[in-house]
Amino acid sequence: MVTASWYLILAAALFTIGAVGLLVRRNPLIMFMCVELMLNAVNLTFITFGRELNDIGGQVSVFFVLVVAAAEVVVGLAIVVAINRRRPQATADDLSALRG
Amino acid sequence: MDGSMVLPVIIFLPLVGAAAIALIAPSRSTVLKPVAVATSAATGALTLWLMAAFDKNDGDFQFTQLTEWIGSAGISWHVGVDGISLFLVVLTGVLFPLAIVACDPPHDAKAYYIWLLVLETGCLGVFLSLDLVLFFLFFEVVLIPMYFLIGSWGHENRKYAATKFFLFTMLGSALMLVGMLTLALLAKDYSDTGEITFNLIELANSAGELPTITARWIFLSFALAFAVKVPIFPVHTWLPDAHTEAPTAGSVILAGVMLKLGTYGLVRFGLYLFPEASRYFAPLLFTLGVIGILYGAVVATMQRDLKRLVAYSSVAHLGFIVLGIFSINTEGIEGGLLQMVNHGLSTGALFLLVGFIYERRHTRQISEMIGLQKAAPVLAAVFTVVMLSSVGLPGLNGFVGEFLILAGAFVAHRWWAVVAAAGVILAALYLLWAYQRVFHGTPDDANRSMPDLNWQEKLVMLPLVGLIVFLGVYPKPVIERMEPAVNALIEHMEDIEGFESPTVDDRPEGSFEDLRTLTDDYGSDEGEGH
Amino acid sequence: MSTLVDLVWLIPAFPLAGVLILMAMGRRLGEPRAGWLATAMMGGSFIATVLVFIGLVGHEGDEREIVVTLFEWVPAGKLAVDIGFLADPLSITMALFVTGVGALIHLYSIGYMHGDEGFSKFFIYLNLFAFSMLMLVLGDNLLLTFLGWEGVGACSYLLISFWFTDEANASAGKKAFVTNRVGDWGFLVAMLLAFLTFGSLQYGEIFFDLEQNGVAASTASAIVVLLLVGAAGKSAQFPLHIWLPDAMAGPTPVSALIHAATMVTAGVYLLTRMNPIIAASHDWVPDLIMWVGLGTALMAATIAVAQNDIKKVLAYSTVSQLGFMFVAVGSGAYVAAIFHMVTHAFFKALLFLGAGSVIHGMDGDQDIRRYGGLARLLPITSLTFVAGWLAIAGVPPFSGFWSKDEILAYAYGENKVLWLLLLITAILTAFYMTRLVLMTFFGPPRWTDEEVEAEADEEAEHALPHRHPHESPWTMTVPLVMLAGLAMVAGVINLPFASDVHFLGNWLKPSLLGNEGHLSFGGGTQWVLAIVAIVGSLGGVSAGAAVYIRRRIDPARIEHPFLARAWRVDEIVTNFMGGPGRRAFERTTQFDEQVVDGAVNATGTLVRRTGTKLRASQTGLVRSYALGIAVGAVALLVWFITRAGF
Amino acid sequence: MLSIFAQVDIPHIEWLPLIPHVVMAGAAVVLLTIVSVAGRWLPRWFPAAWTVAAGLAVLATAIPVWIRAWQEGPHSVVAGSIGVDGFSVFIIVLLACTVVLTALVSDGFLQRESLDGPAFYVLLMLSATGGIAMASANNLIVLFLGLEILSLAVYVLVAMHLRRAESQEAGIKYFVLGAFASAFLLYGIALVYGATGSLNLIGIEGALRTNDLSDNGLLLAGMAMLLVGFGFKVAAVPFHAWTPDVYQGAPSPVVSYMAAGVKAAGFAALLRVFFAGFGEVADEWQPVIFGLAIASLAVGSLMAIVQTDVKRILAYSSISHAGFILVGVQAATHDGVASVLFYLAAYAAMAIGSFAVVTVVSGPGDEGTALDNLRGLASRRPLLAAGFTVLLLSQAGIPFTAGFWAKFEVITAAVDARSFWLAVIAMLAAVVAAFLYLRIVVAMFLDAPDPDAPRLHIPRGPALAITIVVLFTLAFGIYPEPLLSLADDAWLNLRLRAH
Amino acid sequence: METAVFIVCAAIVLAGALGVVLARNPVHAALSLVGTLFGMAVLFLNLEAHFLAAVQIIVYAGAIVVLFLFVIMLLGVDRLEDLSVEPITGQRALAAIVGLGTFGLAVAFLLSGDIGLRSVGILKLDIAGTGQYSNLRQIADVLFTDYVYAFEATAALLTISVVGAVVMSRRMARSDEAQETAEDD
Repeated sequence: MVTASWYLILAAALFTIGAVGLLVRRNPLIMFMCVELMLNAVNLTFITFGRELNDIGGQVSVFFVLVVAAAEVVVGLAIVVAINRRRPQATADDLSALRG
Repeated sequence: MDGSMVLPVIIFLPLVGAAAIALIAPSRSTVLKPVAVATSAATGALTLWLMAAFDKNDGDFQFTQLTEWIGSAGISWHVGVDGISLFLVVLTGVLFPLAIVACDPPHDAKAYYIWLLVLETGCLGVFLSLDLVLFFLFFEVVLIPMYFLIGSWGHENRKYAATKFFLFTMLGSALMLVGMLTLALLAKDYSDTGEITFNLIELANSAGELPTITARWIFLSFALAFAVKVPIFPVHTWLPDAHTEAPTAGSVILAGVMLKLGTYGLVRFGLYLFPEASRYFAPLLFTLGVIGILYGAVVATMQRDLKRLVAYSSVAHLGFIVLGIFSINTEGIEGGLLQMVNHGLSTGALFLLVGFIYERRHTRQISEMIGLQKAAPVLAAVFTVVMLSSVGLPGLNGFVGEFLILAGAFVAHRWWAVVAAAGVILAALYLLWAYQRVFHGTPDDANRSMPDLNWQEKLVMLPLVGLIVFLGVYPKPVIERMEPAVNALIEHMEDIEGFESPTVDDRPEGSFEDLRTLTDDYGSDEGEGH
Repeated sequence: MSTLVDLVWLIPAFPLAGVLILMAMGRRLGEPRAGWLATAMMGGSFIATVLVFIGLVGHEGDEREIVVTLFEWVPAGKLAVDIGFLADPLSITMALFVTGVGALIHLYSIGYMHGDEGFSKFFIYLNLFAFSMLMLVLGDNLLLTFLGWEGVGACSYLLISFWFTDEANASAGKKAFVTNRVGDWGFLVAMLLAFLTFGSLQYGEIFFDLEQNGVAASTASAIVVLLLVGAAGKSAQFPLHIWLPDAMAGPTPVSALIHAATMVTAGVYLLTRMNPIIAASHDWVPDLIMWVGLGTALMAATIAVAQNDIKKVLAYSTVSQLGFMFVAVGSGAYVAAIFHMVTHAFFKALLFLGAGSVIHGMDGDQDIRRYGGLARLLPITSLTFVAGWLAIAGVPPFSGFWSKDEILAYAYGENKVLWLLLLITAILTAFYMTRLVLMTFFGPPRWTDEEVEAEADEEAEHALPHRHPHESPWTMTVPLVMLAGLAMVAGVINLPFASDVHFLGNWLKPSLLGNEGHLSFGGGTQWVLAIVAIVGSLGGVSAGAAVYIRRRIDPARIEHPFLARAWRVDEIVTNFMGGPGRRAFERTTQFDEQVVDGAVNATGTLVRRTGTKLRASQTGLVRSYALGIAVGAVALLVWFITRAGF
Repeated sequence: MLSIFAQVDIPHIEWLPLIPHVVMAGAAVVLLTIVSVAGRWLPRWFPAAWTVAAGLAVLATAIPVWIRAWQEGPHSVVAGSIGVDGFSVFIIVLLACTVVLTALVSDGFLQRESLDGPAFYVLLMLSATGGIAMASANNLIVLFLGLEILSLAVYVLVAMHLRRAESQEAGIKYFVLGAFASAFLLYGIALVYGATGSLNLIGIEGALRTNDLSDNGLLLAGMAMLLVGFGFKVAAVPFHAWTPDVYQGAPSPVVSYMAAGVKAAGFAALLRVFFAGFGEVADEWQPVIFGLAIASLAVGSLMAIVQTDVKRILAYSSISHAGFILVGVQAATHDGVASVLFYLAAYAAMAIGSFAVVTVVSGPGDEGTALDNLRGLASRRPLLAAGFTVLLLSQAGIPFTAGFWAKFEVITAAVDARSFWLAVIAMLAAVVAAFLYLRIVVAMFLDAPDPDAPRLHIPRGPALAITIVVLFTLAFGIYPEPLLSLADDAWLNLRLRAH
Repeated sequence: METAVFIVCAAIVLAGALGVVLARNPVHAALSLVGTLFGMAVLFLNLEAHFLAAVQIIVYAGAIVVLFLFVIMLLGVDRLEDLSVEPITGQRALAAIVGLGTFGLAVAFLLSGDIGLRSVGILKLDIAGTGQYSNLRQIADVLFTDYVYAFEATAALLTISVVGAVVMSRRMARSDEAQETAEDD
């Protein structure tokens, strides 16, 4: 029988992978994907807790998280598109004019 | 006029003047100075009226006005004057018009006069407020006008000096705010009402209840702020720069009035609020004071810049004042207060004279001046008088204060006074040497043609010299107005903390007549000489 | 009771009025009216003094201390000081000769300062000086005395550097003031101690308190020693005497008035005034005063032997004579001290004015090696000068003899060695004064002799080829004559023969409060001592004659460079000031610039540096920012894990 | 089917407290429709005017809510997901003012830069809606949504200056980091949910009150993650790195909104969750805030003094201001909250004003934001320089400006909570910070203007905005009582009446 | 049974996640993201969140990933990213530490804290859906009651994303865009 902890640890692992991915990848799109991974991890956590607490709140939260994720991606991609129009193939590291 | 309204009027009249000046059209720039002079002179007149109307037998605060200002924070508009602050107010009222009349700004006259008047309001506010926060507000806000005065109308190195002055003093007062709040919040717990208040008098009356250690810490936070303002060695180095770079009027006000904010604070918010702590730290402070006396004099001797020299002489003089204040007895404190006024007059006058010389010679370097007495005898004569007063020559104002300080200090801490007295020698050394180098000798071409004082400048110096002589010969009017307040302060300290203010024990009054009755047989046993 | 004594405030009021009037309109009055006004003021002051004197005589012998208070000066706490005058025999005696001699010197100055652009200013200063001096003398409390004390110091500063365009005069003035300040420090501290001990600064109250409650001998000693420091400063006693010779840079009347007759005697006056405290102090204290006096007297006398500047000679002789007075004070002979002070005032003023007249005649040359044979050309001057010479040399019946003899007598009573040394000093005095007189007025005139001039050129900056020495105007000679007269007869005010002709002694008694010392031996010894003294002074004179007329000994062997350079005291002091002293000052200044202010600026730069360092963290790379966030998150987690329970 | 709906009981919704939310969001949507329908017939000024009107409307509608909250005490509506209390109303009013002023500042700017006006205002108002939701959310999910609404809109606003590469760079940076941080925040919410079994602050507060969870790992981890999220929004060190870059890159009016509005909303949420929600376990999180405060104060002021770009300077100074506000948060007392509110109001005025000045000075292309561009401003535009000086002095905390009282209140709170050392450090940091404001003043007054500087054109909108904030700063600097008592009455707690 | 499913799905999820992080080609990354999402969906089923499982597939896999792919194609940013080099020094090392830290600490916390009080859940429902209400029904129920405000708020969220997309994709006038790009390169 799988206890909640298994799910939670899996979520933690996923979250970590996402975070690390965002730190190591330079392609903005992939960084976004990593954010998605983190959000998914959170979703898993929510749902696990929801079940443990026998509370629907967890699942409802996940619903909203999905919406947020969608909206975020749209905006993010729009920005990336705009940047690419000016600087094709720009990686995250290329955008470092502002510093100091 | 209604007694309780006079102080607010005094404080805000200059501000009104500043506003008026701000509204003057640029085209009519000729009226700027008259307006500025008029307002400051009116303020000065009011302060004189205040002195006249002041009840000299009352040691308590007079003309007080107390109205709630920020109730939720326990801050109130609370002003009042007593013997301790009275003459500083008068000094402020007198010096500002003179400083304004004395020298015209090279550019941006409008802003210049506005800042000066704002500064006057600030200084008066500091001396008159009886609410800690109110005091702090004024104490801090004076930085702004002085910053701009130095920064905009100063000499070569003005930006550095102005910034240094601003940050140094601000750093000092930063901790004072924390101390103030701590004090008020702790006092709230002890007070019966449970209301927070920053009312100086209430806080002072509950001063006894503070835990000793806490009180000492808070005192330190206050003392630091004032020490920087005074300035006490070793936090004095902003002063030479600020004085040297400031325009003449700036230096005059800085030395004449603003340094007193610190010493005044030490009396009003050091001794009065923290009797125990100020006694506990007195040795530290008057030791620093004595160091300042000698140190300032020694460094002054070696200066090549005349203005800088005068600036360092201030360090020495204020060392005396600190010494007097922290000998915590009537003579010492009164001497300190008196010396505040004296220093304001003499050093103010010195800076004016140096300014006059600068306007003529466009240099402050002692090495570039020689034999000015030949070229400008009147200037030299005035300089001599002021210098001798600064040296502490009896019969001029400087001496009385200095002697009182030494008397008080000697009673309290003998050896410090003995050392401090040596400062008198050094004072003579650096000033006379400077005088010799600048005024004596045969003038070269650069200096031979220097014009003497014009009528306007004479007009400015006249009251200063007059006061210098008058206070030297007849300081009684000042002292007798101070005395009740000072005694009240000492009694307050003794009540709160039950210590004996160090003083001379009473001796039987006696004179030659009594002496005769005592020794009626003297002279009878004379063995014949031959 | 007596109204006359109440006029005492008039005495200083006159010169003060003079000062104010001259300040207001001195320029307009111009020469010579300004001078006449000042002189008139001094005359008025003298008359007032005489009136007060008469009034005082009218009093009972032991009620001759009248205090006239004008107003409260410094009423602060326990310290209450009035502007009040003490009219008693001592102060009035002083006032008499201060105003008297002062008036004469004012008169003299009218002629002497003729044509000087600072004419009226000079008289302002002179009057101001007279005022301060009288405050010093008449003040009824230490603080007021101190006011006069510092006042005369300031005036001497102003007058010494009167011709300020010459750097030498300027620094001489400064030196005088600063050296005096060293002494004033002693006076100041003495006052503080007195205030602490007696709770007052008024003479009356101090003495009363002393009489009633007594005082610890140690305290009294401390006060006296500190006063001695002050007195030594003002009265040019070793080691603070260095300023007086330089002070000769001032105009000669100034030297006569301030640096011979009046100001320099203030120290003696002060000690005499405080005699009860001296009496109350340890025994070594008077001895100290005595030996200081003796040392100074002897040293100055030896130096005077080798000086070539006429005023320098007189200056050192003044120092030496003041030494005599200190010896007198130290040996309890206050009367003798005052007596000598008075006589000295007469003859030394006379000598200085004479010297001034000579200098005037020699167009400003002061080097006696270029004098000689002036007796013919300056008859009055030389005659009066001779009178002064005999007086100071101690030749009876001239005044100097009487006063010096009395001092010697007391010295003998105190200590034989002391007496012997003092006697030697007296002989030296006679010797160098003889030298001075001879070289100035007698012998061949050297002021036309080319070759001497050439040799003189080396040290004298200006050689004066053709001179026509001439007698001075009457305004200068009249004072000379009057002073000469006084110098001759002044001895009569205190003749030793019987106590009832011991006028000054009896007169001063009330002021001395019974602390006057008494001779421990009979009249016989006194006669012997007197004779020895006479012999000694005559011997000195003849020795001088032997050397400087008959040339028995080469003067050069006597005028040893070490003496010429004043025992090098001055040099040592100067070297110290210019050397270690100055270096210490410079070090302190560097310390201020580099350490104290350096710390401030260092803080500033430190803050700035930190900022710049931190700035490197702002790489502009989004991923490193993200890393920062992640690290922060981990940090917070770490903190919280410490709070979690396991 | 009917039966089903019969069993679903739609909660009774009390509308009054929601009106400000609705007005703000509605105004945005309506504006959007209007411009898309009748865009070309509208005058240029219309969107700005509309936004100002909307903001004022929100202000107006907030008043009854305040009264309600005052009469009935703090309570919550919409099934406990929206809190109605003075605190939220205060923030709502603040946000509304921010919107109004930002609209004024942007007027003229958008024309100058020829940017898409209507969209700008729409996003501005929507973002403000999100802020309002954050400020009044009693439910963590609502709070999260509010935060996302706020942020997404701002991401776009930051990046929308398509002619400036910096603008887009700032946008992408802000977006990536924001998404990253909000992921942490969300994880935190999940963990807190797990620990307390509730997403509702009331429930959470109740749970913490009734049983001791102070060492529950989930709760603690949750708090840590939440702090990461909030720390990012309020730009607290070490989550601050985005601030200078974004402030420099973003269009200046947007920065004034971010500095004033976004920060305010962030702190509102922070206080709501931690003070109101986690008040019981304050001992656990106070030290963390302490640390964040010190770090922000130090880093903010130290790095600011070495900058040469005014926007960057102000960005770093905003970091140190965040540190100051955290000092008030750290007190975790009612006074602390009041002081934070006061500080937020005062700071909003200074920030908007300062960036308005930058907007005006920076000139075409929003390029001239270097310190040199301010040289001699006093002689070119005396009044502008004077106003800016007032705002800068207020930031430095000089007496007789609102900024002084802000610091005063915060320090008072800290001292009252016996955090003396924090107070001392804060004051020292203030001195360091003062230096950088002086630098700007020096540039304006003590430096000579460069002769070929273009003549400055000050549009009406910014002029009005600057005037307003300067007057505000001075007025409340001289007599802060009204604002103080307002902040004092803005109770934040969750002792609720059921609705 | 559940255990087996969990293990398998966990494996898929992690594999996919690692794929996202490690794939050099964005397209591959997107595809492996899909894998993760599918695995996640199954886990949702495991946790009796049937509705969400469905939404997960539709919204995420169906919409979001497709969006990603569109953008990748649109921009042609399918250029391979060289993962062998890390321009920022220490980035990876620190990232690794952070990763381990986060994970380790998270695990520690998860194990230290017991999942809180089942008593204070706002809404007591039998979420297993065995009763009369289906999981979907329950969600809907809560959505329109307790979370109605949040539900409405999402409207604003979506509006923003639309407006934002429009604003960002608005093209500048040809001319200045050309010169912009010119001066950029």
